[in-house]
Amino acid sequence: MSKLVTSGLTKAFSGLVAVNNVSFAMEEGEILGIIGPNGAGKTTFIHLVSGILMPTSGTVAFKGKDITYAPAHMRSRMGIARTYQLIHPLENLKVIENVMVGAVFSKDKSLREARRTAEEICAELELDRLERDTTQLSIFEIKKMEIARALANEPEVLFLDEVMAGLNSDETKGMIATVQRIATERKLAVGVVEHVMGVIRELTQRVIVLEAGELIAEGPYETVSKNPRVIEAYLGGAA
Amino acid sequence: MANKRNATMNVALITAVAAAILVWRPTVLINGLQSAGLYASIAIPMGLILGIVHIVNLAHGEFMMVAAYITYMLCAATGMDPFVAMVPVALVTAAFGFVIYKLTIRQALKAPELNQLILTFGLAISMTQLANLLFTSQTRKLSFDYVSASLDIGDLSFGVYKFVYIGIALLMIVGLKLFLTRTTTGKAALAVGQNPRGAAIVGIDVDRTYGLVFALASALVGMMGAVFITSASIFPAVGSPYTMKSFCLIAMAGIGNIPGILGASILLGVSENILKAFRGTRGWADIVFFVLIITVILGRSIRGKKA
Amino acid sequence: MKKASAILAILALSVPAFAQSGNIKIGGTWPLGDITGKQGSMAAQQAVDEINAAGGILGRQLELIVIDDELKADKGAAAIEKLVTVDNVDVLMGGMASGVALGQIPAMKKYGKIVISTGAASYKVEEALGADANWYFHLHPWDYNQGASYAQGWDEIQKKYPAIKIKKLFLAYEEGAFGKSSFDQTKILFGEGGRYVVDGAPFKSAAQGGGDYGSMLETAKAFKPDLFLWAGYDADALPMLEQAKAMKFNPGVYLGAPPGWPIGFQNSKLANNVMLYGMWAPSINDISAASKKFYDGFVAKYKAEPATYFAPLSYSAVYVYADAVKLAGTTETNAVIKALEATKYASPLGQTITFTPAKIIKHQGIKNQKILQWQNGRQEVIWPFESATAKPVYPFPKWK
Amino acid sequence: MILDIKKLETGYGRLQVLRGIDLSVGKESVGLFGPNGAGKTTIINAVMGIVKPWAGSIEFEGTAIGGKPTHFVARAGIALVPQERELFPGMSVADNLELGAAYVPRGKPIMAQQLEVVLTLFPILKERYKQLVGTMSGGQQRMVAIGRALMANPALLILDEPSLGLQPSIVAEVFDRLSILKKDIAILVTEQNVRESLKAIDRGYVIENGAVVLEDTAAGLANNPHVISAYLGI
Amino acid sequence: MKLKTSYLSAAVIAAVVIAFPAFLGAYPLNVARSVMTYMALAISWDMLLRSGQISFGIAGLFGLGSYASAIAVMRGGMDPFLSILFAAAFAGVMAFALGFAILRLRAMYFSITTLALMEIFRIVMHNLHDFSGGPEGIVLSAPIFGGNSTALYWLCLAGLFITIGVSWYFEKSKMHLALTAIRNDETSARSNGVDIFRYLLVAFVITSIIQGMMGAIQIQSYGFTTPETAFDANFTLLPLAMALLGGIHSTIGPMAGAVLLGVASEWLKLKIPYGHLMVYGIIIILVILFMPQGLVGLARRMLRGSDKSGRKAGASHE
Repeated sequence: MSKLVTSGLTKAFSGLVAVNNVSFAMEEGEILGIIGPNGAGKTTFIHLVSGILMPTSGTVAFKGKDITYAPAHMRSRMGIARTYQLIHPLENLKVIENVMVGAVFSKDKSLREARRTAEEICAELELDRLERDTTQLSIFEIKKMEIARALANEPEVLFLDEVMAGLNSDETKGMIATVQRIATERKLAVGVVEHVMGVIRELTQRVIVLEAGELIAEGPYETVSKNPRVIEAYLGGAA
Repeated sequence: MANKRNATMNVALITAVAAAILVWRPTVLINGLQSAGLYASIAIPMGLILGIVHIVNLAHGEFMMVAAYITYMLCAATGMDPFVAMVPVALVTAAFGFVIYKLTIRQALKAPELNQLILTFGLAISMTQLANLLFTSQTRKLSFDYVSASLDIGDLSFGVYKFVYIGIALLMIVGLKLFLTRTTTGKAALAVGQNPRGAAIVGIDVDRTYGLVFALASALVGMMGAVFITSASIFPAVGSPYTMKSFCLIAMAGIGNIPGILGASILLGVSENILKAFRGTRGWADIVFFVLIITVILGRSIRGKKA
Repeated sequence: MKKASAILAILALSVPAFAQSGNIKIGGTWPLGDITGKQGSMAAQQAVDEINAAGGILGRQLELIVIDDELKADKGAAAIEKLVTVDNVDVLMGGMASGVALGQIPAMKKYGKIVISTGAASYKVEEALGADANWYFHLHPWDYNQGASYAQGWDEIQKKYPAIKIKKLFLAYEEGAFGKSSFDQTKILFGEGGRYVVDGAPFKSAAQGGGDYGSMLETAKAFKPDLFLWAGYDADALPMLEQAKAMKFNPGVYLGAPPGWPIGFQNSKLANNVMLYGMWAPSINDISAASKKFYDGFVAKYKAEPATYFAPLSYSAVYVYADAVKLAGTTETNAVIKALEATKYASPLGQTITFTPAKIIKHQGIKNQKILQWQNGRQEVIWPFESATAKPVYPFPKWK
Repeated sequence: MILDIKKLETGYGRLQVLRGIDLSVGKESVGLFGPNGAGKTTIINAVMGIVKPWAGSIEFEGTAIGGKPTHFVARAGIALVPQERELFPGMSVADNLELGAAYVPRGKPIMAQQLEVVLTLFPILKERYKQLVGTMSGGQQRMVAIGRALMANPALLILDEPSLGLQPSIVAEVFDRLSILKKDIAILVTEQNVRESLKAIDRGYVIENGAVVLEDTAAGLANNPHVISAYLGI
Repeated sequence: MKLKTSYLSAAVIAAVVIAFPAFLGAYPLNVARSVMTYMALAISWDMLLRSGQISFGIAGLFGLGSYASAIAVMRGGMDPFLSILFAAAFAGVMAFALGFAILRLRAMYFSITTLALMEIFRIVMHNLHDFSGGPEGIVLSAPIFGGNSTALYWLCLAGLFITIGVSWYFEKSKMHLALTAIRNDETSARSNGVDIFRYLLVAFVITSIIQGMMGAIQIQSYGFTTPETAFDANFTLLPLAMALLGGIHSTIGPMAGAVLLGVASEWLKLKIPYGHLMVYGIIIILVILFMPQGLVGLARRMLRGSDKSGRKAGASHE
């Protein structure tokens, strides 16, 4: 059974349709790329499946169960975790506490257990000096912290919204390896939004392409990237 | 289209309610409008500051109090009428407001809202207490014959002077509207209120604009303070009840909606006077205000959620 | 917390009794931010200075320590604690608001020091004191004393001046405790036996952010009272007159009972022949040497006119105590209480102060109020007749 | 040189973003490229006085403007079209455009003339002249933002991601307009849409991790495999 | 190890504070009571603030507690001590009911609504003459414990200890993570499983219980109240100012602020009988202008000053 299925998912903001009739499915263990030009509706789409926004129409199902209108915190408890495009560190919490939040509230762990979980995950992601303030972290570390927090939710489905943005090439390489490793080891279904196509090519088995809210193409990156509609969407005008 | 129809409906409804009240108890409408004028003309300058500088000035009423004392001294010394005195007084309070802005508020602009709030709370205490030291708590009042101007309609006699406050409120609304939409400085102020970063990008000096708006609002509240002493006694604590009232009226109207402040004031003034019209409910008149605020705010939040 | 204790300890030490032992110490609490308390405390200081200049009492100097009660019960209570335990005063004085007195009473009871109270009119204060508080000397009349004396006053005035006819009485009262208790007392004391028809309506005082009397005046006008009485604050005085005039509301007697009057009230054209309840006015200088002495001394010392009867009342409190100590020959509490019971002080209030039992407490000083009238810029006493300085002008002139 | 940046370092709070940028713009059109977070917008913010430089210098027409307040920089003759547009949503197109010139000495005297230029460039703005900007679509708002910047008659026009959130057809239009403009004004533009923007620029810099990694002419960049891989990975 | 010393010093301080009556007179105890009352209110206000919600309704719940306690004693003949618990529970139940409506509001709208509720409580007590004594208020037959300074001090101290304890629990438990996450970023909190409304409700109810309890302790200590004393706006504004001056989002900050302002006000009053309130106002202005992070922030900066964390001078961001 597919982990996450949407059908006809649509979101309109006072007239403007940001996500238009998107149907797709995500399977266990796969890394799915979600690409499209700026403003195509990728982030809105993730908001809809993670419960931050409620759709105008259409449905979302998680492991066969309809969760279209479940509140975000319930989805997180069920096993859908995500990071944000604009970094969202909880700046008044220490690094370790940031990660613990995921375990404490999604999995109802005690602080002690949550701390252990958080420490393990941070070690796995090579994030150290966990008693620091988040303001002392580099972008790379913040991104890792956000992934760690999402993993602390012990999700089955994970969405990563532009986690590579702002990283240098070495960091990007490391991050790609990390994402691949966690996806395999934890049998996760991972959805990745990225702008850098090299990353998408290397990381994903399959991509979906959104443009102006609509799903315009789906398939392995190599195929999709040759799709004329996609090239047009990216490069603008007849290339 | 739908909006227009709604607006027409609203106007019709309001007119009908007003007419019904007028027939039932004319004085309710008269007294309601008169107090509404006073509420609104004190609240509007605060609304200007809140809309553009985004500061809740807890010393707003105290600015008016200071203006009232200046007017009192000026009028008592020279025999000037407050309506004449309001011009020099407005200049003085504008300068006063500007200095207060430069010395205190400006420094706290980047601080969290709460710091600004407590800062202006400190200002309010200091100003009240300074007035208390200089003038004692004993009240002062000048008397003018025109304040008791009266009108007879049938058996009904009522004071008409306080309608002047509605006039002042309307003048302020129209004046501010013209200033903010017709002059470059006004447009710049509006722009700063809507997007300070965008304003700086086009070369508007945001800090100077804030100072200017503060001075302008202080001038307006100064004028109000000058006129206030015609019909009311003054004492050091006279301004403070108006601060909260103004703040709540602005919240009711929605920040940045200056004409709405008059609307909210009329709603409040008339509802208060409806309760005052009955013996048993007279003491409860104050509650109207707070119930109205909560209703409006909750209503807006529910509507906001639906949208 | 450690810091707190350290600072508290320093605080306790750093307020040394800056007194040479031997002084007779008077502890006073007044609301210093309010004109009543401010002038009350100043007048008390004036009395202390006068007595010291005349050689003091029993060869000892008087010393007045004043603490602001800020019109707050907890601050007032703390002030009592400090005056008694830190300053070791011999007597406590002052007071204005009943709310503060209620907060102070538990502390006062605990120490049993002599208290000469210049304020607190509410019967609730008397109830809280109870019958055992023999150390409590209350100069100010209780609210029911005031009500009764006004009822008596109007009875007598009508008898003496047959032209004055009062049957219907309307009381406009501010919404707070002061107005409410005035209304309750007036209703009881004027209403009994059907001598008067009493009605009333509350209004929000300008002092509390109100100042709109329209609906209240409307009710009053419809009632057509012979006597219109309002119990509010000085801030209400002129605006209410102005609105009454605008509404053409013209009662036979227009009477106000605020604790003080606004500066320059008499300059208003509307002020003439307004009546008022009170205890003292500068016009009493004409009939009382004590009043003149107090008045001249106050003006000379502070370059300001006493604006409230709390000034002569507080001034009297010091003299009452000084006289008692002189009589007792000691400051020992029981002896002074005995001496105070024998007080006969010709006060600047135009009457001699003695202590007699009230409803509950044993030592009540002044029991009556005065009825006065603004006449040509002066407050003239028109009742009680023995201290009258002028005849009443009746009726209140029609508005022009 | 119109704009001359030397060894610029800055960042936000404790986070250093720029690590020594050297960059200059003459009477030409210059592009800034690089992945998200590379520091393109931070360079612009430093020029505009929105962030203060930690080290290095910024000169505009020979005057040091590093650390000067934003309104000072704007009045000196640099107009910015920010990524977030930063318009006045509750005001009309007319007022937004007017404010673009009202406080800039170079723009104010020739306001009417500039308005003509802007309305010719974006005819849609003429149609919507009295409409509140907040009620317009993203693309139209982008045009207002560009128009507002042009009203200042700037010596240097900076555009931060001008095609962001725009339909491809409109993007093409915007770049058409830009290539007209560059005849008169120096332009500094950051853009993800490399191919379109390469048509409109003379020269470009590629920024990565707060430093300039490549500088070349438009033609040079267009044929540079590094640029292509960074964006499309093709 | 470090934890142990801090436990130990807390215990020592607590012991000293409990023993105060042994070596302090009635007056310092009285001042201390006032400081402690404000301190508890300041801490409780801060506890809700940690979620980002700014309440202007402290005086409302304080007054509600006062009245609940006074009326329970006067009309229901309840034991005064028990009435304090009753009042606390009553405030909690009210907060629970109100919370469903108002905890959906944010920022200024939440603040104004709490303020309006406070005024509504006051007006109700003012007008229900027969039930609440109206404007003249309620006078109890005697203060609790016969007005014994030491007992009253301990009672107030107990209230404060409870407050500090709960606040400390808030700092050390899941509440800390939940409230801070909500304050920093509601969206992120939601997608990490935080049920925002539930935690806000818990915080609102608990802080209301504390405020109601302190109100009840206040009325029982003085033996009387009126609408104007119980719902005095100062019970809202001073705790706010204290927390801010001390440093928000902590237990220690509001405590420091309460000591600073509480002691300053008393000291000024004795030094400057006429005009002390003006100086008080100026102190508030100066502290806000020159110590925007409060005393705790200042202390932290001074401690940090010794080990500069290697940032360039230019890094100081506005």
